Amino acid sequence: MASEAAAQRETAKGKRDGREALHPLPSKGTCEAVLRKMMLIRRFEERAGEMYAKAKIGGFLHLCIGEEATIVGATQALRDTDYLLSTYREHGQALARGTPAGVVMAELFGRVDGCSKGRGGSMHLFDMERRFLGGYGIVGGNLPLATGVALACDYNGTDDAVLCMFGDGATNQGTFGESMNLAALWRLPVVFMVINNQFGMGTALERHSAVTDLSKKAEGYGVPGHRCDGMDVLDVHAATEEVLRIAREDRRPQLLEAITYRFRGHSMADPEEYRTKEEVEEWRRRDPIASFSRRLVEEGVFPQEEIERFDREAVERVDEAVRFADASPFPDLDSLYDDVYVLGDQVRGWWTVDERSPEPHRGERERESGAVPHGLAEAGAAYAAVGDVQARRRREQGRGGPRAAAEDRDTEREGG
Amino acid sequence: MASEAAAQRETAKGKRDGREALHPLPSKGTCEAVLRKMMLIRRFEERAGEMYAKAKIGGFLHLCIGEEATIVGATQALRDTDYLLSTYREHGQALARGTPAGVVMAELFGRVDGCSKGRGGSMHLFDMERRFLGGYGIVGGNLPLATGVALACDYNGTDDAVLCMFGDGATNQGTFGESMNLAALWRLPVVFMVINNQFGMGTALERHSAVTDLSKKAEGYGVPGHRCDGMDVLDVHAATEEVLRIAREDRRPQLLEAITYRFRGHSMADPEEYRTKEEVEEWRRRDPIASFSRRLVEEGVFPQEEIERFDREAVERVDEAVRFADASPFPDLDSLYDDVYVLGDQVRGWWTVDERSPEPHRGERERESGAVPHGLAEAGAAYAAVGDVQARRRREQGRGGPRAAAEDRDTEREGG
Amino acid sequence: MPVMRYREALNQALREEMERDQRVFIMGEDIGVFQGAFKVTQGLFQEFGEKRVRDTPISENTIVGVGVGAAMAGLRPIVELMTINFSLLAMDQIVNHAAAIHYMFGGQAKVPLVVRMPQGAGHQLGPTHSHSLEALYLHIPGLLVAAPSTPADAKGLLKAAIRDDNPVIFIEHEWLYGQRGEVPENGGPMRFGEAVVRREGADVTIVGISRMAVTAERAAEQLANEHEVEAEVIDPRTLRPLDLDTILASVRKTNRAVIVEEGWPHGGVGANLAALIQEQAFDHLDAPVARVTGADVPMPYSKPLEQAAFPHEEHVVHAALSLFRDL
Amino acid sequence: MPVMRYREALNQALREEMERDQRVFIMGEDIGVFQGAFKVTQGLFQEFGEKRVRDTPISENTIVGVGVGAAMAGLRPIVELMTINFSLLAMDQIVNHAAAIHYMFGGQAKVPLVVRMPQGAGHQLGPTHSHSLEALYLHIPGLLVAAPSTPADAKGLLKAAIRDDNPVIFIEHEWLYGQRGEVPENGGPMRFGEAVVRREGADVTIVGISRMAVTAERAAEQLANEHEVEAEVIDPRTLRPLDLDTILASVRKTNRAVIVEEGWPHGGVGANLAALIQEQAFDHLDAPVARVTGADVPMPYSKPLEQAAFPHEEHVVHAALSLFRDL
Ligand SMILES: Cc1ncc(C[n+]2csc(CCOP(=O)(O)OP(=O)(O)O)c2C)c(N)n1
Ligand SMILES: Cc1ncc(C[n+]2csc(CCOP(=O)(O)OP(=O)(O)O)c2C)c(N)n1
Ligand SMILES: [Mg+2]
Ligand SMILES: [Mg+2]
Repeated sequence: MASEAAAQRETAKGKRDGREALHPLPSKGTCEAVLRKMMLIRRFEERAGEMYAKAKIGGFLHLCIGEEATIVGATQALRDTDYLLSTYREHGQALARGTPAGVVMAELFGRVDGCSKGRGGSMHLFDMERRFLGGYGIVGGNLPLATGVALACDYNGTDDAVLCMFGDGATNQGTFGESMNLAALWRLPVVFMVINNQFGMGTALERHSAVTDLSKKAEGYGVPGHRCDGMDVLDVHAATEEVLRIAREDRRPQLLEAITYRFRGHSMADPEEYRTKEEVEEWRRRDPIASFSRRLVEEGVFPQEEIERFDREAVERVDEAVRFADASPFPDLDSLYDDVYVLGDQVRGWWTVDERSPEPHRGERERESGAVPHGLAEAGAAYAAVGDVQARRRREQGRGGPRAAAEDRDTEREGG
Repeated sequence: MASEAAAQRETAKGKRDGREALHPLPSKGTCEAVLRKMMLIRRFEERAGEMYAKAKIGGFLHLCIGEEATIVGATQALRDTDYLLSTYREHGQALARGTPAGVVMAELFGRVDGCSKGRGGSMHLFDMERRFLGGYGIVGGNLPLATGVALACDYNGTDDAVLCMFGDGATNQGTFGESMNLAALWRLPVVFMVINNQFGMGTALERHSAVTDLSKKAEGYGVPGHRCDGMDVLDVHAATEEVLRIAREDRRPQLLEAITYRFRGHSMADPEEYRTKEEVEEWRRRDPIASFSRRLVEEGVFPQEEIERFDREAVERVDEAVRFADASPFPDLDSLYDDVYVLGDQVRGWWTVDERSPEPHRGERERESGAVPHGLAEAGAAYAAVGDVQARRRREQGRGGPRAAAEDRDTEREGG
Repeated sequence: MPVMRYREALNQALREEMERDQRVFIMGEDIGVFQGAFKVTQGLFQEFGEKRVRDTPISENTIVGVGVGAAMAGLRPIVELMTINFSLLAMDQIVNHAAAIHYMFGGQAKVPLVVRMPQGAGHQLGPTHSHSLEALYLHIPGLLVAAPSTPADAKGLLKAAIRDDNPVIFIEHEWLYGQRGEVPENGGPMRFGEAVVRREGADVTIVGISRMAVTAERAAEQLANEHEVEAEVIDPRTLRPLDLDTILASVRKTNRAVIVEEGWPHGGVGANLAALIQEQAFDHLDAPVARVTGADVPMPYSKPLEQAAFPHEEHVVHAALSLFRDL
Repeated sequence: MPVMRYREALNQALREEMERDQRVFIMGEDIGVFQGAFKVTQGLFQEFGEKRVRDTPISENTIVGVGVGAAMAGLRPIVELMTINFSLLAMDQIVNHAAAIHYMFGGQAKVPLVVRMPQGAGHQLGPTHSHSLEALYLHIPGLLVAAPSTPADAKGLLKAAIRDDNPVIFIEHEWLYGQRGEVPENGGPMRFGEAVVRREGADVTIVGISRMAVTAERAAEQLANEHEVEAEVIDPRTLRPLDLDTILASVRKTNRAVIVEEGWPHGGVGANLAALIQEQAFDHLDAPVARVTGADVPMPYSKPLEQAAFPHEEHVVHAALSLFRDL
């Protein structure tokens, strides 16, 4: 496992078109923008982890710490009119694409100002305006969607392209092969980017994929593969720019593998028994933010203090995001049935569909019909407080602060 | 299309391990066995087509005429204890594996002596005794099953292997990639054999698969590919023997592509508008039975008369099969609910599941409860005669014999 | 009014909607060069070309997913699946994606996708090609579900489906493809959620789903001619939304109801309607709501078995009469 | 009797059956080294090794299909899917293959496969991980369907499922995993098709499915304490086969019934049971069969919305009381 990963590290950069391992630095402005984005993501994720431990965030929480260079390097290569689709590990993608941190945090808190109005949560972020088309909880589910979006780009005669990100584990899903073949056959402008962080949940790459050079995995479908060093933001950027160009100009989909590592568990509940501390440490030494920062200092682009200021400002933005999220209310209970359907000629109100389901779920009618059903909805919603109260009590009983709260929840739910 | 196929023909044989294009003939006995099998399949399929036109056979009927060398060459390489799985185009596979022609024909007729008791029909043949594990109507559905059977072989510590056959169109299904990866990862003794007959229904290879060298399609999953000339029974046999050996001994799944062609439509209802008569003619000149026969005569193994005698005997066996099928009754109406479940501790009679469904489908109870439900079942079954009567009437009105009968049905159902 | 087959009516709807809106396109297996497994798309490839009539590889889950993605990005895709059994391969994209996307992203994305597919027994297609699975789809919030039984409804509802902004499961029937009926000349889209009373009667309400609407009408004639029972026959036409009002109004008049469906009994359409009717019209029922369903078996190939495994007029007549006998 | 959590009871059943029969093995995503997403398989990888506790790639349709194939060839596979929503990816192998094979090949092949998976809301897992889809599976002939609600039932029914020769859909519940209960020491397999009366009462019958059996019991206490209504609470435990006799016997006594399920209303378990009850006990009903179901929406993430979207005691109490009020 360690050796597989090490081998990958060594070949990732050298392999691609024999290009130099060390990319020249871009303009100072770009360096700053890129570094700040990575820092924002890092600080955001750290804080999200804390908020989860405080039970402000529920469900599964998948942090991308360690993968910031992959995310920022790749999204930086997109035009504003290009589309991006990702997985459930996508806070970084939304932030990199420009969704305000407060709006992302509000979604994690399940609040009405969240980017999915609190409906989707951490795994289902979305920002139509910025052409970030989600956020999907089904492993492999976003590949066909991205292929379809690319079809729309093509059909409409634009030169927009699509970037579809997914994990190493997702390459085993049937949609991988199906989408590759279809995109290649129809010559669609889509880049499939596999973020190879060495694990699908607790299963190491070589225990889930017969071929571990994932960049080769789609060759049999006519989709050429490329690799980049996912810990080097410039390498990721250069590689993504190149494959996007090919996809866009030659109308040939491309597969790009970024070799990276997630420093944290699969989700917050992961005890990480499937890998050694040493392995994690080894990768942490290649921290993409620290190493890029170091180079910027070494090459005299920014003094160390400036770098530290960027980081402080990232922390402040995250503070602000938490304040924003905290201030945002939970969605109104009466909105439960909103947006199940787009209203129009066929569905004139959701009740045309649901009208006769038994109480207490009468939707629109619930609003009209007044006190009883609304009271029942409130009785249900009141259960939302139960978990929080328990967690708070346990913390107050001094059973060990935030971590213990997360563990309490873990006894019910250790999944991912 | 034509050129793609031609290129394939040329490379198919030469490519494999640089072996000679022309294989030495095996023993006289083997030559006879192989030729007779191919002839039986050919004559059987021709007759099945006629029986379909006479409305003795219903549903979809997919003939394998043209693919006999592929089927016989490959199955000939199996041991008795090996397993075979195929698609809905599998009469030839069952016959090659030794299922009596009468039993196969009875299945096509929907009779109780059919190999699936009339339940499955043409698309769902099965012969447990001969380890022919079906006959599947879902394109791509049999790949995971075959992988599972191979897992059982491995789990039990036997050296049995599995041969899984499917079409070029099936390589686009998600199960293709999923099964390849899993079989390679777990080192299962399975050979995936793609019978590339140049079309998935009416869609030519290069219109459905971005990569048309299908032998390469699984390389990204760690399954090495091979090609053979599906019109040369000896080449198919040699190639299959070799890949089975690798799968069995080295515990590495293999992908084998046989380049062939179906001389008839996708199913009986196919008007074949997607290809030219010339293309079909060109391939027919490479008829696998005619060319093998020719070689046997040329090399003095059998005189022409002997070959003709084999063929006459094949026709006789098919005559006999039709007689057998005709003599077999339709399944008893009261058997409708048999074998929905294996009866045992949990299901003591199917009625424990279905007991309260409304009349007239009371299953076991139907038998007990006497005249009314049975009468209703008969009333339903009586509709079985309607189509036949109409077809017969139309034929009698001189609207053109058997073909017209098929066409009448086509107005209702042209699918495949 | 022109008379045409069900498949021709569908074909017209596709053609007219494609002419009307450039964003509308069709994709599916063998719908182009091959003209469709059941010839519903006949001629469209020639007329609209391969950009708008797209033959796909055999990859049901991805084909539907590509439709979802294209719909999210502003197109109006129609995906044809060859048979409803194959849609089981695409359940993930249909349920976890198409149906959920509008809701789970807080209303930002729309999925104006139509998934068309035929179902039904009667052609000896055996246990992997013959089922009636509408009950699986009517269960799912976020989907609209249509199951028209006449050429006119097929055309009008397909037009409505194509113009609607929600994902629509559009269920056709293999036996109905060849049936003829009148279709209004310049008919526009019809409305989902509007049942039709095919025949009026005061004695018993018979609700028929998909092909079984035809069987129900035939049974009603038999009931009238041979048993002096006047049945009211209702075809709900769409199952989501469902026009329960029309059904309830009829039951309040007749006090008896029979639901006829080709699908399996447990958790079928009939179960859903029986539950709703007894909930809403309990005091009007003189007998339990009866259901006539397909047999609880994978559809057998053999012709007599197959015919015995789905409902015919006789079964409906028997069920209707039993509602009188027992009281 | 030892007290243990539901997940521990499942774990014991797996261990004991694996010890008993060498042909039994487990496969699924992260069930081995990771010990299972919900820790049901904890320790089994260490105990039985990687031959019998097999981590798989993420390929739901193929994993289930491999299980079907292995079962046909004589093994007794248990496939764990991480969440019932993911089983939609495997619908083809479950319905078109596992359920049909014994029948369509004339009884020659058996498919002794167990597909285990959890369902249910309450942990804010949002609209792709939280649904209750038992209604989709109870519809399918050829499958057995279990949905145990206590540790003892979980153990006994899982053992029965593993020993049975039919494909079994074994539905667990994420919230139940952490619940404790008594489990008989050397308990053998239980029987499918045997409902249990969790609480006796003469006034109204409440049937609760999966987790909702617990909610139903709590509601019954509330009904007794606060409203002087004595509810009889029934947990059917398996949905295919279904022990309708026990339910009917109760309804004939109480003359009122409420079905409680977490899943969607249209075509749900409640609809199926309501249809069956009114068919078989029509003359015994003093009020329509009531259903309490999950909201007809993809499950929202936000905690108050989520809690409002599935039934709690209050909803059941309200529904039960409404059966008295209206008359
Ligand atoms: C269809 C499906 N199967 C299983 C899961 C459970 N699951 C969530 S994440 C995950 C691992 C995915 O690994 P990978 O694709 O490498 O992405 P990563 O989490 O490493 O970013 C699994 C198995 C799921 N969400 N969807
Ligand atoms: C899942 C599924 N999708 C579609 C079909 C309809 N269908 C039957 S055969 C066929 C073409 C298959 O082509 P190929 O795999 O090349 O096999 P061939 O028929 O040429 O032997 C199609 C699309 C099906 N049976 N199953
Ligand atoms: Mg990963
Ligand atoms: Mg083919």
